[in-house]
Amino acid sequence: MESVTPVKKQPMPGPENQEPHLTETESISPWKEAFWQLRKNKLALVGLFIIIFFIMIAIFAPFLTSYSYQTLNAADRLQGPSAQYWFGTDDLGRDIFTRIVYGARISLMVGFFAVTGALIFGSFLGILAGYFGRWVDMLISRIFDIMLAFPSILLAIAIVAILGPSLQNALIAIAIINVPIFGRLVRSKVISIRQEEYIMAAKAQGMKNGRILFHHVLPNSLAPIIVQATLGFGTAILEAAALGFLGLGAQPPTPEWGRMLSDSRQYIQSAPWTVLFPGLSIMLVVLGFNMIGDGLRDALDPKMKN
Amino acid sequence: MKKPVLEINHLKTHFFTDRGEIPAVDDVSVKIYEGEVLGIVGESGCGKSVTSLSVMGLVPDPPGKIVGGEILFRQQEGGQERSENLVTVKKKRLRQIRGNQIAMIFQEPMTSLDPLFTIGYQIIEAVKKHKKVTKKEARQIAIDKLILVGIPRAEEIVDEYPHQLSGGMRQRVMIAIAMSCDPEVLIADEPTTALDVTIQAQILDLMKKLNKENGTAIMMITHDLGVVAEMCDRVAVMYAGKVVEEGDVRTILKDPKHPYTQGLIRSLPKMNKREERLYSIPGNVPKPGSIKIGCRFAPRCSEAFNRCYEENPDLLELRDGHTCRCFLYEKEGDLVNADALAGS
Amino acid sequence: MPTPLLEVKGLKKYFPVTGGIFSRKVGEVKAVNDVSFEVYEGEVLGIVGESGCGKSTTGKALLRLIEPTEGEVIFNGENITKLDREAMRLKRRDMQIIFQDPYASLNPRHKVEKILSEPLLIHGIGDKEERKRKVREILEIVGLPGEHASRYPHQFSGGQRQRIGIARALIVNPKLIVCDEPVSALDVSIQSQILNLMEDLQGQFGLTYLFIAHDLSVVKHISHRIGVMYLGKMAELAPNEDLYSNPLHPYTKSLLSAVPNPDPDLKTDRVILEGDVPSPSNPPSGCAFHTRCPECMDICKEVDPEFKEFSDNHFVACHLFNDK
Amino acid sequence: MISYTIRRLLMLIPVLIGMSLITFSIIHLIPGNPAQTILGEQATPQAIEQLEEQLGLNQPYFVQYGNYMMGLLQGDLGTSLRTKASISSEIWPYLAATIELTIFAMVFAVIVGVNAGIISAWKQNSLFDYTSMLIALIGVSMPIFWLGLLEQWIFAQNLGWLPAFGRGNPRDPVETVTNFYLLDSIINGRPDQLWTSFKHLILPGVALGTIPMAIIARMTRSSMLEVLRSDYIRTVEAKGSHTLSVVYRHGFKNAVIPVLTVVGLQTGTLLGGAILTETIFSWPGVGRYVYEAIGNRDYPVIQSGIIVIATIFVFINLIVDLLYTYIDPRIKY
Amino acid sequence: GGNNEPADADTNNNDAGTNNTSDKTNNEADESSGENSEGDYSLAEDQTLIFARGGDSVSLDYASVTDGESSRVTEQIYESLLKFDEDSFEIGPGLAEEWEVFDDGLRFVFQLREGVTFHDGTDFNAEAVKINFERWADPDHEYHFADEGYTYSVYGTQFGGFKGDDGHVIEEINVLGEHEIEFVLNESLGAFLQNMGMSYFSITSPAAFEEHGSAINENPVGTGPFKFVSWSKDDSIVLEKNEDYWQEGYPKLDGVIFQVIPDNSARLTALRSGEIDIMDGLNPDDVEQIESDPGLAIFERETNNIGYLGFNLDKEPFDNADLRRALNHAIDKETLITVLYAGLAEPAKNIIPPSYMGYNDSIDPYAYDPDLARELLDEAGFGDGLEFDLWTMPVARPYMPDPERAAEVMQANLADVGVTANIVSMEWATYLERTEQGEHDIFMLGWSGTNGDPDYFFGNLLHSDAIPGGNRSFYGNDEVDSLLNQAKNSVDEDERAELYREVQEIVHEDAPMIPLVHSIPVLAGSERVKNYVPHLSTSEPLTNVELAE
Ligand SMILES: Nc1ncnc2c1ncn2[C@@H]1O[C@H](COP(=O)(O)OP(=O)(O)OP(=O)(O)O)[C@@H](O)[C@H]1O
Ligand SMILES: Nc1ncnc2c1ncn2[C@@H]1O[C@H](COP(=O)(O)OP(=O)(O)OP(=O)(O)O)[C@@H](O)[C@H]1O
Ligand SMILES: [Mg+2]
Ligand SMILES: [Mg+2]
Repeated sequence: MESVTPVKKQPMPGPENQEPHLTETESISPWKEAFWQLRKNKLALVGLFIIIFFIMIAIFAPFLTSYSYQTLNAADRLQGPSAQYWFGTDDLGRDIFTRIVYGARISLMVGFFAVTGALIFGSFLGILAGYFGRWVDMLISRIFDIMLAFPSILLAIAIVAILGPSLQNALIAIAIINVPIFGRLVRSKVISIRQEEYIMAAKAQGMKNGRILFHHVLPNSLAPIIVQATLGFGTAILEAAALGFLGLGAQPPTPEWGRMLSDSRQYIQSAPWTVLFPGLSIMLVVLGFNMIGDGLRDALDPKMKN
Repeated sequence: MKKPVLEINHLKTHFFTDRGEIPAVDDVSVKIYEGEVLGIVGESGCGKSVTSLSVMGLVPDPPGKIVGGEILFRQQEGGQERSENLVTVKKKRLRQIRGNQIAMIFQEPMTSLDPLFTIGYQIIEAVKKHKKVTKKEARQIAIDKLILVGIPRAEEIVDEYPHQLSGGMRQRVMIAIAMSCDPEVLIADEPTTALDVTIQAQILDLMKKLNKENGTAIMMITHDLGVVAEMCDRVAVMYAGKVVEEGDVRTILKDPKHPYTQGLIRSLPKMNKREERLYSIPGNVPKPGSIKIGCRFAPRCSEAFNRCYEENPDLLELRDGHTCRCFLYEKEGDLVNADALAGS
Repeated sequence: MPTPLLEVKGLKKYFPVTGGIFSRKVGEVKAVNDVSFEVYEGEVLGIVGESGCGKSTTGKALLRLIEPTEGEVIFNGENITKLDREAMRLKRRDMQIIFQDPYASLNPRHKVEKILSEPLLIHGIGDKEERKRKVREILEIVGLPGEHASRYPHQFSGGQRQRIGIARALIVNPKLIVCDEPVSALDVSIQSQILNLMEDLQGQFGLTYLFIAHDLSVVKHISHRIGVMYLGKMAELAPNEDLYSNPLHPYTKSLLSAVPNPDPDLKTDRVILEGDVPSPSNPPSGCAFHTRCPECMDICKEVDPEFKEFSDNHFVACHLFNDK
Repeated sequence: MISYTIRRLLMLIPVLIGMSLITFSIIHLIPGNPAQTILGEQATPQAIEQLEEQLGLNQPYFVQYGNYMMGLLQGDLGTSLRTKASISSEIWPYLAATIELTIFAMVFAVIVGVNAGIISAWKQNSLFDYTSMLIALIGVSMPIFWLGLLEQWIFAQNLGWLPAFGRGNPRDPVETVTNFYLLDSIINGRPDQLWTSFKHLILPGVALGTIPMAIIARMTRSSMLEVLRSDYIRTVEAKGSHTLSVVYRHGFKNAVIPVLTVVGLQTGTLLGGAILTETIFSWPGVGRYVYEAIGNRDYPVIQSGIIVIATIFVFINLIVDLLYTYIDPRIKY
Repeated sequence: GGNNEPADADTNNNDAGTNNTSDKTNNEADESSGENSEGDYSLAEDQTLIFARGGDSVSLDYASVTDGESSRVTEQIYESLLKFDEDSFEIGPGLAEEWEVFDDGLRFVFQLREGVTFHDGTDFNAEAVKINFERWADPDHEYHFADEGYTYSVYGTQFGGFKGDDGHVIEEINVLGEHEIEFVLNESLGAFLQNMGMSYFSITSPAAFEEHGSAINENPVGTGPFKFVSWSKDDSIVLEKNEDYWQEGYPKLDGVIFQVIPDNSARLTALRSGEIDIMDGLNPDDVEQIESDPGLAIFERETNNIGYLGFNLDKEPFDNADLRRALNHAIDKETLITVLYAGLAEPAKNIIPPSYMGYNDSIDPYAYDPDLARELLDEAGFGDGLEFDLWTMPVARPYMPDPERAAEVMQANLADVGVTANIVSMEWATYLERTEQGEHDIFMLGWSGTNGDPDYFFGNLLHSDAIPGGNRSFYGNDEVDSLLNQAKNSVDEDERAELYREVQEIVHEDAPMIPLVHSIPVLAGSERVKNYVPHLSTSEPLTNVELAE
């Protein structure tokens, strides 16, 4: 690559250098600032609304419906949406609305645990690679390369095949395939932030490496990680649904949306509602997370804006 | 007397951001006469670039918009003088003018050239847009212009990419592009700020030469009073979106009237003598729009009195061609008749 | 003659240029190539030079923020290039740095309070209360209201930030401060405020500055002695007045003449240099300046001139003056 | 450039070895015995044991790995445990089917995505911008299997506009030469079959291409916005150039690199994501081939399938990297 | 069948199946053939039939694989010495025109049909039959292809092992003439002739072995009504009419294409739009719709399987027969049939299909009675609940179209009687392996018949010799074992039937499993398809089929 001659910096005009209008003594943390930005972002608010909506649904599931998500009722098989069954019934005569409502718990849980798992392991490896460099970096980066060269869904399928199909194992598989994504992000963030002048400044004050890492490098890498984690929620939910669709995720009668889709596939002609609602729910939740993620990205990282 | 080729009258360019309306350029009037070099100086963020972009019709929209004033471009056409208002003229016509009769060079030579196209292509692009020439002729023009701006090995450099050139060379290429259609006005937005002093000297030298030899009028934007002294015939000093003082270069540098101009000049460390302590203007440059009423310099001004905080001072004509925006001179100078200016 | 506070001997810093997929070393950028000078207690040594000539690298290498490739740095009689990490870390209390970019050198996620008290914490100075007090104190000293301690960097203007940067360097009571273009990024009207502040502080705390800048008038204003660098080497080093009134090296001469002067009455004849600064990864043979030198001789193309004392305290590296 | 390519190819070796090792280990960790699956629930233990022995499954697993790798070095992908067919010859039609679908999906994604992205950036904050970005946002949130089902339901079953399954009309099978049906119909001089094959590609292609399309649109837009704000675009505008030239020639050319990267990465996702699409649209592709092999514990097929997919993926990214150098003169190796 | 009835008078043991069913099927067959000859429809121009199915064939070397999808194709290409009746397991002449049994079932002589050629033009003769049987039996045979991983497990199962094994019954095969061949057994085998009718023991051209070697699985050469043309994996197999077929005027079709469409609903769409003619694996819920569609028809296959819920008798508490019986009352088979099979299944009380010889119809099934079940549970000591894992297979089987759904239904049934069943699913391979090893509590599985012989069910599912193996309930009852042994070696039909009936009574009492259903697989097809009669054994030759306009 070319060697770029250093260019003298003039403070750039533009929004990022703009001081917010504030009273003299008020202290505005970058997080607060981001929060303000977020509040102005309509899409992000809609996303937030969707997610809060689903969280509420998940929490209050038992109060929202008088049906059980697993008791079958052969007499009322494949009923269309009606006042009695808002979203209709499935081939076992179970109320789809009830199953969707309980399914929200599963999807949100999957997103949460898969992302948390991937985040913890990915960050750990990413920090190791980014901070120690050399062969540690080499080794970890190659492992990430290899993992990323696999089509992720295949890898997930293989992992579930080893562990056996269950919601918990699907979750583990999704966490594993997402580890390199977080790992790489954290690594590149750690490396790029290590180049920042304030890190040099911290070193110049005689700060120890560990302190630099935990007080300066990590807090500053947080923004993109938070964004990725939010978006990762959506991805994880989609992946879990895909595994469920292939029969490798949650086991019956768990009302997992992907699983509901695959179970009702064959009724798409005769009872399209059985397919419509679970898919719509997946899409909405994922959309919600993506909207928040986009909003957070804009709010947290002005340079990534748009 | 020379005629103005470009006349900016009461230009107002505002940015509409989510933090509110920012009057980046607030009622700016300047004229550029044929063949002269007009300097526009001011500190960062005072609206120099936005003024020049307004002339070119390149203010990023959104969020920017010209909300008032006019920009008159005059040219001789078959003995007839023709005047067009660039603010209201059709987009298509504007594209015909810019790059052809009014050209512009920018501050950052490192980023102002498209890295993916050869130098030659980027010059030819400008030539072909405005002149009916064959490919071969265009290429020859490109080479000629490169020679004009003093690029060695012009024949080879035409086919090279920007990254193969140093900053100084790139700025020369930028000038070559700007000069490719022999414009009447060249707007140079801090053309040397990013360059080293030795390279800056080369570029300033070149621009002077172009001004002298081709008679191109130059609007030279800079924050360096040294460059102004070196290059310009007349200067306008801007502060927070307004022109605070304007006049010929000697007057402004030797006998500035506005407290801001005075402070600015006094605060510069001098090469020729060594003073113990520098003069300094207290406080910070205000963000545009943050001061709504009164003189924008008042909070930093050592001479400020109550009125300065309450009223907006008007531009006063002190002497022939020397104007200043300050209440201190109300008795000395006459109020510049703005309408008369606009009508001329 | 007093013993120097800082002595730099034959400092070199070569950056490896890596290429290819296996990141092999394919060359070197000789950013600093054999630089020697001394800084005396209470003095301001200015270093000027064009972009990329190695000023910052020199400053950072002598603080061992970048490990020097070669050479010795003797601070207060102690060779700090030999110190182990922990010892060096503790040494940093005495040697501080101020950076050019007031936007990049402050951690955007820390309050000023934290930024300023951290150096104290690291070096175990004071308890919590005392640190808090000290932070307020230093803020007042650099001309900021004490209550601004609770703000974040992005809530300040460029000049104010640079004041915070200075405060951070100052708070541990260092002996030496390397100032790496502290005013280059600032507006003219702010620049003089900071220069004044720095001068005041120097007197007040008996500081020694290594003042790096590319603006000759600024360096002239603040320095006692000035070194001129070109392509990783020291071309000329002389006391302030001496350098400006009697520049020896052709590069110094042209550099001085190239600075545009805001006084329209002082139009000097210019020596406009041809061409650009060569790349430090592939410096010219012999004298690095010979490619642009108006007074180039045959010997310049082959032999690298020695950096020698030409007259009292006036050092120069040029064949024109080598015979004497 | 050539030496760079060679170096990159050499670099692939450890990645591929690592991948094969991981694959091999993973699939041997999967409980369940291929002999058992091959023979089904009605097999006797003796039969299973005998088959195991014949398939060499009772050898230590590193011996099996060694044998497999030895074969691989000689360009032999091994033999399917289940069908006894040589994988090297068996895999091509599957691969061709997947590649054809992937290319179609990618072409769809790129054409729609890139143009939507460019126009959105150009007309930032316009109605077009808002709608297309909302669509893109929905696109990235879409479970593709659901999209596939809906497409099938609407366009194939209810409206009957497009075929719901397969690659061509079973009554009039394409005579295979390359196994790329579009290409084969051209070679055979059969425009009617070309049209049929094309129609079969539409639904699965759109389902598969939707996510990359959305991602590309978003990426193009943001990359374009950044470029359109850059100094050199202002320079071009200052020359008085026409907007189209500014946007497409200078703008897009500069914005294309991150887009290319996404295209490269998404191709990998497509190759993998094809499993779902192929299942829904009965597309005889390599995703299904491997997926079924996992179910059958057909170790050599899983191994080879994954290695082939990953190799293609790695190669595509190599090509993308080489394309960078073609587009951007600053990048040299 | 229809033409050239064999002289089977001298072989007295061939009227398998109960009389009433065989009568019924004969009537139906007659009707359809009558329609055929009268021809009240005009033939379509294009006589290529497209048969769509959910999965592809594994191999076209029929003997080396056991999946139904493979034999569906090889049935068209290959023929065996004997042939099952069109709609039952009754055997008749195939490539052998006549056969005789000697020495109490220890020696069989077949008179082969003359003038039959393989698709490659070579003659079919006794030598070819010998080579085929020897190739399966002898692992060292040059065409056994052991090195390529070929095994012929069905041969091993049906004939007691391979050459050199203790139980291997075929002692020697002698070519008595160009078209006469003799099989000598070392032990009588009740099902020997039935076996000869299985498509697994069809005859391949020896010249093809010579030519294709182990690639014979992709280059089938037989004597059947259709010739192999091409195979694109997981997509389609194309067959064309064998113009030289020995049965004059047959086949009627010009060609058959077996098209793979894994998705049930896509397959149905394809049928509706006329892209295919017949489809397998119909979702039972769609039957009603199809029946109301004038252009479409339903084809029912006679049931030939059992789906059951097995207990692991080696594990507590399932060693408790009272508990097992109690749970037998808890499962609502009718609901299961409505929900999962849309009525296309019969509730099961025995493990063999009702049409089989020896089916004990006098067994009184455990009625669905939750109250009784609860009561019995209480008596057995499980009044305050019971919790276990209910294992279910992950893939659809012929006897169980949606096992996970079925598990859900049963889970609900069990919950009604206060029993908590946790559904456990795992991959098919793992499932089979782990159930064989007895890791399960309760599991779901089934069995399909191949040659119509009851021993194939009883011997594999309930004999203690089948542990580990098909007997995943770990049921071991000495009395049952000895009854089964007797029945297996007897060649007397009536005696065998009596023995099996006895077994069923004991098993009913012991209740090692809950027999669930005998499913009736259905196919859907276009009305244009004429003379298509699905066979019990999951596949049938399409010799008589033709397409109407
Ligand atoms: N795209 C924009 N969006 C919002 N505000 C803008 C934008 N561009 C410029 N401004 C505002 O206009 C003001 C004037 O900017 P301008 O670029 O003209 O300053 P300048 O005098 O050229 O400064 P510099 O010396 O830094 O180039 C800035 O303070 C800024 O706040
Ligand atoms: N980390 C690095 N890796 C490689 N080369 C470097 C590195 N840091 C600096 N250089 C190179 O070393 C040379 C000297 O750089 P340095 O930053 O010291 O210059 P400078 O005189 O401070 O310039 P400026 O006035 O632009 O700050 C330059 O050519 C630069 O490209
Ligand atoms: Mg500007
Ligand atoms: Mg520097």
